[in-house]
Amino acid sequence: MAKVISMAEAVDLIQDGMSIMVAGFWGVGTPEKLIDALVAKGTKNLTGIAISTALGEKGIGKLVKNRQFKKVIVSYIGRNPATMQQYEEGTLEIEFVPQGTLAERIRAGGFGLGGILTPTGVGTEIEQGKQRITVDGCDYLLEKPLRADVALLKAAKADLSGNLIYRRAARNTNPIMAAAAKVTIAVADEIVATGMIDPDDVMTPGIFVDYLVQG
Amino acid sequence: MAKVISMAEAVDLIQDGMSIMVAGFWGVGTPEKLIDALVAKGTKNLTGIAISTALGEKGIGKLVKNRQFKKVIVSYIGRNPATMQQYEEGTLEIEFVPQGTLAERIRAGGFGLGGILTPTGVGTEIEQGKQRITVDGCDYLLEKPLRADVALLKAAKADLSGNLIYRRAARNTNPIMAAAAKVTIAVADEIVATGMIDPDDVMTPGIFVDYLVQG
Amino acid sequence: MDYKELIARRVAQEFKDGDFVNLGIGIPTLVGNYIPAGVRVFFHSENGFTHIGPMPKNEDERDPELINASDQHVTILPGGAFFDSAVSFGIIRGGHLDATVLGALEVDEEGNLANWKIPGKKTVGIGGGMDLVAGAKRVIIAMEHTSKGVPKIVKKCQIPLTGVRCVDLIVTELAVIEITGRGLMLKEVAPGVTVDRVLAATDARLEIAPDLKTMTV
Amino acid sequence: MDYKELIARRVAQEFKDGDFVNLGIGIPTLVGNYIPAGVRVFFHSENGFTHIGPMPKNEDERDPELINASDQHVTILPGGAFFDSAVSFGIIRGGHLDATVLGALEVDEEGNLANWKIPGKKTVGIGGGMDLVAGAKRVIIAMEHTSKGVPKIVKKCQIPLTGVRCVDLIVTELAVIEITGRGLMLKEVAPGVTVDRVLAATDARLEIAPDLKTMTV
Repeated sequence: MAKVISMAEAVDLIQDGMSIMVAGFWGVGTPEKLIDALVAKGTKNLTGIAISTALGEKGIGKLVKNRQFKKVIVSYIGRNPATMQQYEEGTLEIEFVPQGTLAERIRAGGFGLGGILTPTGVGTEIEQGKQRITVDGCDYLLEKPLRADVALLKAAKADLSGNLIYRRAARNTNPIMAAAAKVTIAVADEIVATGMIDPDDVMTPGIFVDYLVQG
Repeated sequence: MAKVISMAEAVDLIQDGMSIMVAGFWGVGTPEKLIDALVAKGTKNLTGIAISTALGEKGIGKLVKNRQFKKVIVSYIGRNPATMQQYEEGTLEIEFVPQGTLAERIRAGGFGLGGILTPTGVGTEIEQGKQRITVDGCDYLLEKPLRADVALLKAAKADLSGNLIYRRAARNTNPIMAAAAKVTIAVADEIVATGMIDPDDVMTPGIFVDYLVQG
Repeated sequence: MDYKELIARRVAQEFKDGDFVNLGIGIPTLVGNYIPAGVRVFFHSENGFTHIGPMPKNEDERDPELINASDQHVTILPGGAFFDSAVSFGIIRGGHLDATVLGALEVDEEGNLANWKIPGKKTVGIGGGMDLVAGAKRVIIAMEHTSKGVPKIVKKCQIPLTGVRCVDLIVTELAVIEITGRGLMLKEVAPGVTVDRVLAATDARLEIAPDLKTMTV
Repeated sequence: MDYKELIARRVAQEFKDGDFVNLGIGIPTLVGNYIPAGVRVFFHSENGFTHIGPMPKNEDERDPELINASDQHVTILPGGAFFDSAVSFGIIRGGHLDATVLGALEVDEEGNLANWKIPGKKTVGIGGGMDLVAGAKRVIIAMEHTSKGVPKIVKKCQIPLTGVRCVDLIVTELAVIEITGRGLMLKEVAPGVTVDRVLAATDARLEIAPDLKTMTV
């Protein structure tokens, strides 16, 4: 059951010190207008969970550039120099997670798993501080679930029950983040009446979505 | 890349002693005609992985009734009395798995995870023989991945690249089993040319599908 | 009103507008018939969708690929969505259901639940029950208070458990009992039922709520 | 032919008809340009699809929501499918890719690979590399044989690893080297390159294949 709210109301749901998941890959699949509104509001000390810190002028990168994060949990920062700069200044903490592990940790958070065992990173620096578990002769790292206070999604289409449809490569982390936050906000290009999306076509069931914003 | 084959060729891919995953929930989402052909051929000593043993006259239940399994890994057998009868005779081994754990174990098998940690079954008989792992103060069972030699799927529509679309409640275990077998065979109501399914509408990507059967 | 309807009507009052709920078989299934007017409750089906709708009126309206988890032909209401088994149980395990309503063989003072193995009989399986009690925000037990006079609410479950410390509320034809951190609390008695009768039918310590009420359905 | 094209052309011979392949950035990306006629290879994009197609010819044909994992506007070929990040890496980790082609900073005799942290520099991250080397059926390294004369094929990697015992084949402008259970085996030398030159540019034990060939591209 989703409630339609304004961009301003959506931004007010995100408070200083909260953790936010931001969907998207190089900004594709990121609710760009909601990020802009969050930049304008200047909410601080956020923890961000995303594939990467994107670009300085796109996606979650704008929040990094505006120094709104105290920590980011990402797989890559290579195209947003502000990330490295703030890290070297000591004002930003970075947790690097292999991209596939990041996806599984988010999914585990949303789906009530206590963790997953992955072969990714066994024998590398990524193993530090993690439990290695052997199952049937193979070694795996125990990777813990990730959850957030708020998830920020971008859909092509939503119905008033919160069902979402994505387009092309904009799907990426949207469906897994939808389930992994206390509050899930989706910005949709188009919001239609309940019943206007065939239940077979839904990519994120409305049960995961709390708020819709037209944008 | 999927290859279109006949029902007879499909059945020949399943040999005595193999493990098979059979999609479906009470037969809905099960490739019924492929099951019929497998019953007719009488392939023996199979290990079956499915939600339940369904009904005696429907879905995987027909294979149980025809005594083609030496073992089944399922969450429920309550509506197919042949299952219990063969168990009591000592001719059929049953491994009971909670339904959500079964789904995750199949998914883990297909997606290269060494296992998942679930709260389901902690402190119950299901815990026997399993490792209990505490993560951040909560207890979970380590559940291992499941894989099979062959997965038998039922799609409403397939394209010649193996992309699949399911209808209504027939989706169930089809998408997760698609990835978890050495050989994946999908029986489709309709097979269309490559390019006739929009890539946004695909429910099981063709990369997971080896063979298509018109049925 | 028969006792099953009483139980179902009382359970149906437990939901808030917009709740997502999974109903088990037996008495729990009846709960769907008595949702109060003005409260929208959406039902989840383990086999892969939300917004279970009514059964089709006749054979012609049946969709062969649209059944619920009990193999009954149903419909889907506008706003529903289909998904695969891993997502369906991700919804369950991940705490996305506001409540599940299940039957029980035994419930004990710690909120332990036994409902999958009947003593002396071979089990027919687990289905989705263990996942539901591990994951739903609230676990509500809807059952007869006793099994032919033998109490089902006990000090300690004697038969194999479905879940540990998982039950939040028990609704029977005699009483509404809450499981608190300290044990069982009798919150309501059915119309015409005395506290003594509830106590006599219960083989566990029951604290009586200071604001004990009579069930209204 | 420049050395990058040589490497890319040689790697492109490694695929069978119908293979699904993920290409890393740099020289690996070029491999897609040289797939032999008659061999259909489908490319996987970490950000969530298979069947990466050519870049659009002009701005008008760009779909703002269709980029590859390197943020380049691309197209999707008929037969492709979009999926979410968990499925995308399920494909990678689950062994559904026939091969991945990646660059390297160091590869050693055990097939260990280092390519995510440059010594003395802060890392910019891992991306999907660790998953690719853990999951793809074959890991093919496409790189210059040395870094300005300093061997990249070494006895034991000295910089942080991306994966342990994961590399199957190394293709450079000088040689094709297979990682076997017993170490590195020189299978081919580039046209005009002597075995001695390969050995001089390599800081690891190289067994010479009995059927040593000259690379043909």
